[in-house]
Amino acid sequence: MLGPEQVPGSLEATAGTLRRDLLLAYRRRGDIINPLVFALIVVTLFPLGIGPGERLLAEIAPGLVWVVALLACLLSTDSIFRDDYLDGSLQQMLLSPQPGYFLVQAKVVVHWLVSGLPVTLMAPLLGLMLSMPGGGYLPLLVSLLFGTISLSMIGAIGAGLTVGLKRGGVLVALIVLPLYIPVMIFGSGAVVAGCEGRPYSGQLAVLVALTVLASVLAPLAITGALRINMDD
Amino acid sequence: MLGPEQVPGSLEATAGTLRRDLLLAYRRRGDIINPLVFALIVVTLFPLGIGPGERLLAEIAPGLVWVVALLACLLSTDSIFRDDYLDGSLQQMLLSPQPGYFLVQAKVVVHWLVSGLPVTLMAPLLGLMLSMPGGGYLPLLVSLLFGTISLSMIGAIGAGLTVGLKRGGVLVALIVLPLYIPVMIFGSGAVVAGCEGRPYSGQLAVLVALTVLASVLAPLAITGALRINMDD
Amino acid sequence: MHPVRKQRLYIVLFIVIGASIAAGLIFYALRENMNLFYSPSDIATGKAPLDARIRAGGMVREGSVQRLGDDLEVRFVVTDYAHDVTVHYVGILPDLFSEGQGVVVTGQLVTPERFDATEVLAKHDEEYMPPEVSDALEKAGRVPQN
Amino acid sequence: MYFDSVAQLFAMDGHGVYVWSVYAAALAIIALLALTPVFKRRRFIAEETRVLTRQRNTPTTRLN
Amino acid sequence: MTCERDHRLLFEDLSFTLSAGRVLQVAGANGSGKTTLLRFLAGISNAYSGDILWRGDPIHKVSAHYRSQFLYLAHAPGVSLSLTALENLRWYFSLNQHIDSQALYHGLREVGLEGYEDVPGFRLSAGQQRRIALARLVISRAPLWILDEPFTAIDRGGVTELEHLLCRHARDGGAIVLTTHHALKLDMAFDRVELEEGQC
Amino acid sequence: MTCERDHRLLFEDLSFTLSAGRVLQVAGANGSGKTTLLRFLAGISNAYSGDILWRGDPIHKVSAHYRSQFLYLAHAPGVSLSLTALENLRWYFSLNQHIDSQALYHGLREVGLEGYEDVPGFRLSAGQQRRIALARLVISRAPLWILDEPFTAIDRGGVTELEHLLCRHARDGGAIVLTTHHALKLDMAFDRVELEEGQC
Amino acid sequence: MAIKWPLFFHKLGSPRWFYRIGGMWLPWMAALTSLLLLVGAVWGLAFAPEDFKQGNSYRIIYVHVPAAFIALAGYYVMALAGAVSLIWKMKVADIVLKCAAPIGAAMTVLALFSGAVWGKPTWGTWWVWDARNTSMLVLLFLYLGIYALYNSFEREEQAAKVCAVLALVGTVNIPIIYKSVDWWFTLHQPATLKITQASSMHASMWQPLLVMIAGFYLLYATLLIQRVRVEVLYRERRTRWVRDIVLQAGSVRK
Ligand code: HEM
Ligand SMILES: Nc1ncnc2c1ncn2[C@@H]1O[C@H](COP(=O)(O)OP(=O)(O)OP(=O)(O)O)[C@@H](O)[C@H]1O
Ligand SMILES: Nc1ncnc2c1ncn2[C@@H]1O[C@H](COP(=O)(O)OP(=O)(O)OP(=O)(O)O)[C@@H](O)[C@H]1O
Ligand SMILES: [Mg+2]
Ligand SMILES: [Mg+2]
Repeated sequence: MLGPEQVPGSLEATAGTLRRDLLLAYRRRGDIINPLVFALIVVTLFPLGIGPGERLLAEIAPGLVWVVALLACLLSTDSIFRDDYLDGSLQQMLLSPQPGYFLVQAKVVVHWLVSGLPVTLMAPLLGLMLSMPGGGYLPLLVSLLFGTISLSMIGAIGAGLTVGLKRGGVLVALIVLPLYIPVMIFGSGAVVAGCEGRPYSGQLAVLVALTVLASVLAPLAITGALRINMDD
Repeated sequence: MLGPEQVPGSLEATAGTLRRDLLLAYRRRGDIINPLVFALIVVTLFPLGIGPGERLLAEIAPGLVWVVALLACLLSTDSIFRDDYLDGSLQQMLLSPQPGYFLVQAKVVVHWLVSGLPVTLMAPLLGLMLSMPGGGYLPLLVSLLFGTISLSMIGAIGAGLTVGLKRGGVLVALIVLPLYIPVMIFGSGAVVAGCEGRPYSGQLAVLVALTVLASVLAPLAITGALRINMDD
Repeated sequence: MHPVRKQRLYIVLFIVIGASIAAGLIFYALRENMNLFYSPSDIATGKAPLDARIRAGGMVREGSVQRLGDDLEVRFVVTDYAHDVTVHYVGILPDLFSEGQGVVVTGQLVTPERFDATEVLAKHDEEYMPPEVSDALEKAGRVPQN
Repeated sequence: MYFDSVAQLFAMDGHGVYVWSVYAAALAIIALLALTPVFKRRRFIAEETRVLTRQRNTPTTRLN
Repeated sequence: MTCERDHRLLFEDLSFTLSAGRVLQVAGANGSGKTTLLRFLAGISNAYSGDILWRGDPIHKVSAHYRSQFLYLAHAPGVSLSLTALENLRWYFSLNQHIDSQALYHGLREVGLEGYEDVPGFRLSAGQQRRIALARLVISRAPLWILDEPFTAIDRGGVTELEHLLCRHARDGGAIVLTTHHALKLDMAFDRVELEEGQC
Repeated sequence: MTCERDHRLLFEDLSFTLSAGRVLQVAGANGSGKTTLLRFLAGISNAYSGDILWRGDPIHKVSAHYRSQFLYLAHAPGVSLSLTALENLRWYFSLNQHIDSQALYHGLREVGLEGYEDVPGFRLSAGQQRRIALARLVISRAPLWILDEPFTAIDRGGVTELEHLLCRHARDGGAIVLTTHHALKLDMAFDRVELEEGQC
Repeated sequence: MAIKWPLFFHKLGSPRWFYRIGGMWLPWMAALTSLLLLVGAVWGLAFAPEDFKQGNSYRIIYVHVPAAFIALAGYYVMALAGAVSLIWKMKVADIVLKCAAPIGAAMTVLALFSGAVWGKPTWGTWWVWDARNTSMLVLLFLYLGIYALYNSFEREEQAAKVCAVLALVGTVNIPIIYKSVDWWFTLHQPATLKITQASSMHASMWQPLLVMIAGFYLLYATLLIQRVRVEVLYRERRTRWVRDIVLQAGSVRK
């Protein structure tokens, strides 16, 4: 019989999972550019679709950048758990004596590092392309930094719920977008306020609060969803 | 030895494939609403992100509806061949003595029926939600009807190129969006013209021409892409 | 401690800490004015920024609507019965727009007294009564809204 | 009745289209909601009847 | 009828000929290249040097004709789990051979799926799913069978039946190439090519 | 050490007990419910009525503890093909057991993957990929092994070695439940539960 | 479970019991519902006076408000059923969760449609992005999400559990969404029917409204029970008692 002292602690297990997922992300480092290029292309589509008027573009810029960032994250979210599900790693993870909570959190954090963070760093460029007013850049960066974290967390719930299904793609979007809405309202609200020179610390505070809440609560839902899906 | 008279003709094979794919689509009929709801939700995101001003929304409406329709099609495109690839059906299809051209075309047509067509039919509602001017609705319907066909055809090229990859999603978007651009320019151009009361038959004619071209040429590219991917 | 209990304790600790941080932040945010919506009193007391896209709302003061020239320019006073602000608007007014009725206007404040609207929406309040009752009330000297 | 005539009831001073279309939609939606389970039940009975008939006529399958 | 194949260099001068009425087992340890070889034979991959000849012609020259002559069963057998057994077969044969409906039912009966004809694939066990693909062997009239681990997930009884089926096909003048880790027991003589690990 | 399991009603009053030092083969035709039973034992699915007891307690009551006591090998074995053999094992044991690095190399050597430690999984053949998962058996000290078709895709030599490994584990006081369609040959007595098709 | 639940709670979990009791209640409920809706509609359409400001268009209120109430309440019914199903693994709760989604979605559509039609004469536009409208639209998306998710699973037990999780997550989100849109833009009128104060609506107008609201609540319960009963038959089709029902209803030939 195996005594409890032979089982690694939660910290060690989380570190192991973090290391593994970072390694996987590194092996697929080409994937990092995918959401970036997607965001770039969608931002280019808009001037083509609605006409190149600078005033109009500047007016919609804060909202547009946020919507695009959100869609870019969304598209990569659907596959957070897919590969691990298919090859059985997820099953092994959930059958291990470790609490799913922290392992899942580690996976989501890695996902954010390779999707949300790069998109955040590129956002000012998107703003520039749409001639966004100068006051909006700081709130854009900060709001996306936190906003993408909660998007990853919420998105992972959707990914967890649909991991057993073959065709997750659009379904995840459907499930998850309504849940994103508050995050987006406060995020883009801050940027709009910044563009117009109004104070935006209130919006940012709410955004950070939502992010913290999502980060501690979402893993519960994700773990539950994954356990349900394991029993197919 | 099997004589050539024992091998079914192309017509029969295409009909068989059409029947199979329609059957599959019917089994997953719930999936039809997915792109619809996705389009609805993304359209909802915009007023939330950029503010609820009716004037602004009406101004960006034609372009926005087109971009959203395009994204909705795009998201569902990635999985045209995915399942068939994974379960080996695609391999069997390409190893059969039939020309891939028509079989692939049948698959794309079915895909359009369950994604592009519903999105087209819902587009006027999207226009209404964004307070689009009345003159734009007819060109919106017609341009999307043809536009989504070419989107499916072009999207299938991307899906074919990436079918061997685990994480197609964003990559397909990446490959395919640049090819979509001409379609979108003429499509949304027609709608903008309609909204402003200008004639739009020129743009529509070009759009239909592009659609016809895509429909006859894309299957060649798709078949080629699939054959390359079979040899992984 | 039993390992399973320890794991649970960690999780609960994590959630409690997270929730308290969130609560603190929300508390802070509630003291900030995040509203895009300003009443005439807010505008009069200088809470609303100038030259930024904002929304304002209140009642259209009776007898304040003036049509300027023959194009679609109108001017009216929006009030919350404590302060007033004058709104300029060029365009077609909604059907239900009338004096004594609620409105929401979008636009920007040019000076603390003058609001240039790009959009005017008629807002309806929660009073419902038959016309006879309303007439009777009016005769008795009570204006049937607010 | 509040209205003087049926014609007035239908016209409602020009608001008739709005009001009546809402009531028609309500009726349609309620009818749809109420009738789908009725049809679904009928289909179920028909399907199961076929299954049971088949099982009756093939003695190898047992009916638990 | 003779089928010839030459295959060189990757497997360092591997060369063999398969004639009608013969069964050829490709054997070798894990990773010795069996699957790879079968993929070459089916024309899926051509990352080899040397020639694979079908009745004297290199297969890539007569590909459309060659494709009508063989049946290839891979690890992923081309069975859609959202369709029923019958629907799967119907589609397969609409591409490959004129077949009447009775033959489909017969095929499914032969592989022990009687009563499961209209059950969607995802409701079947691993072995039953695999049997849907095996039903093609019963029905098809293609002379050459290329089978990669056909016995995977099949139970003891199924294995014996499948072995009978292979013999019958060979006796009827067909040719078979297959890989398996299982000790093949046929009622007739069969050839073996052994791939060694170092070779690959 | 004893492990007990009772399992009822779905398999119509199936009930068995597995004690330390024993091997139990779950046998049965395709679709007889072997995989289903093993999933119940691993606590993945609980769509059964009846009880599965681990040392007297129902497994869902002591799940965290129970999960540290067994090793489950499913059809999809939890090997990521983008990682190397070593990386896969390192992650697995970071969740399950304290192990030193040497043990990992030793395990891979034992399953014939010496020299392949740092090759990404997708470059390996079907059998080699499967062997990565089997290396866990060599290394792990979990007393109970639940193995669903462990011999799949493994070549003749590998099968013999795996059989030795099973015997060794049982002799060391471990317990094993496994399914296989292959004729199991162990140097020791083992139990069999036969599932019949009608039962399920 | 260490806690002893009252007997009826266990019974409620039994599909067979639910089917029987539901069947007994259903005709009475259906009759009462029809009566209330008929009286309410005729009263509201033909007998209630017109509004001093909106004229006759306000009569839409008799559909709009009950539908909006039900749409919101329906989501909580669904989430509650989800919680019960996750915690106590009660079969009937699974089924209620499944059946509540389409009814709730339909009511949401009705509230949206009636609101949009009402908005045309009062606000001058079919649609504005105000807090109530937007959050109602999001509610529709949540319903549709549940519906789509449910239907993409092949196994019902799993579908129900997954949807239960989503419904619970959505419950957290509804107030957040409402609050976040609320500060953002409001055009929709505030509450007319108030619990604490007197209604700001004349008695001759709110009396039919109350009848309609009661009628819609009853309608919801009736439709839900009706659906659940049919679904119970499907779920329990392998059991003896369902086969007996089939034998009685259909004609099984020998
Ligand atoms: C598409 C547009 C609309 C939507 C989505 C909508 C939605 C709603 C919702 C969700 C409620 C219930 C609120 C609650 O339970 O607290 C409600 C109540 C109500 N709505 Fe609307 N509404 C719309 C348009 C309108 C319009 C144009 C009017 C009339 C001017 C109106 C009048 C009312 C009234 C009188 C109530 C009852 C308020 C109460 O007593 O709580 N609605 N609406
Ligand atoms: N995609 C690939 N890229 C590079 N090398 C590969 C690839 N696939 C397989 N190999 C290597 O080619 C060799 C042969 O692989 P193959 O799959 O043909 O083996 P196999 O004989 O079918 O083995 P098994 O019995 O395990 O199925 C192996 O050494 C493997 O490592
Ligand atoms: N998802 C499912 N839904 C419904 N029935 C299923 C499902 N999966 C399997 N079954 C049925 O359950 C029975 C047992 O399946 P299981 O996979 O346990 O069989 P098995 O003994 O492992 O067979 P094999 O040897 O083919 O792997 C089969 O009759 C199968 O048709
Ligand atoms: Mg192989
Ligand atoms: Mg099995």
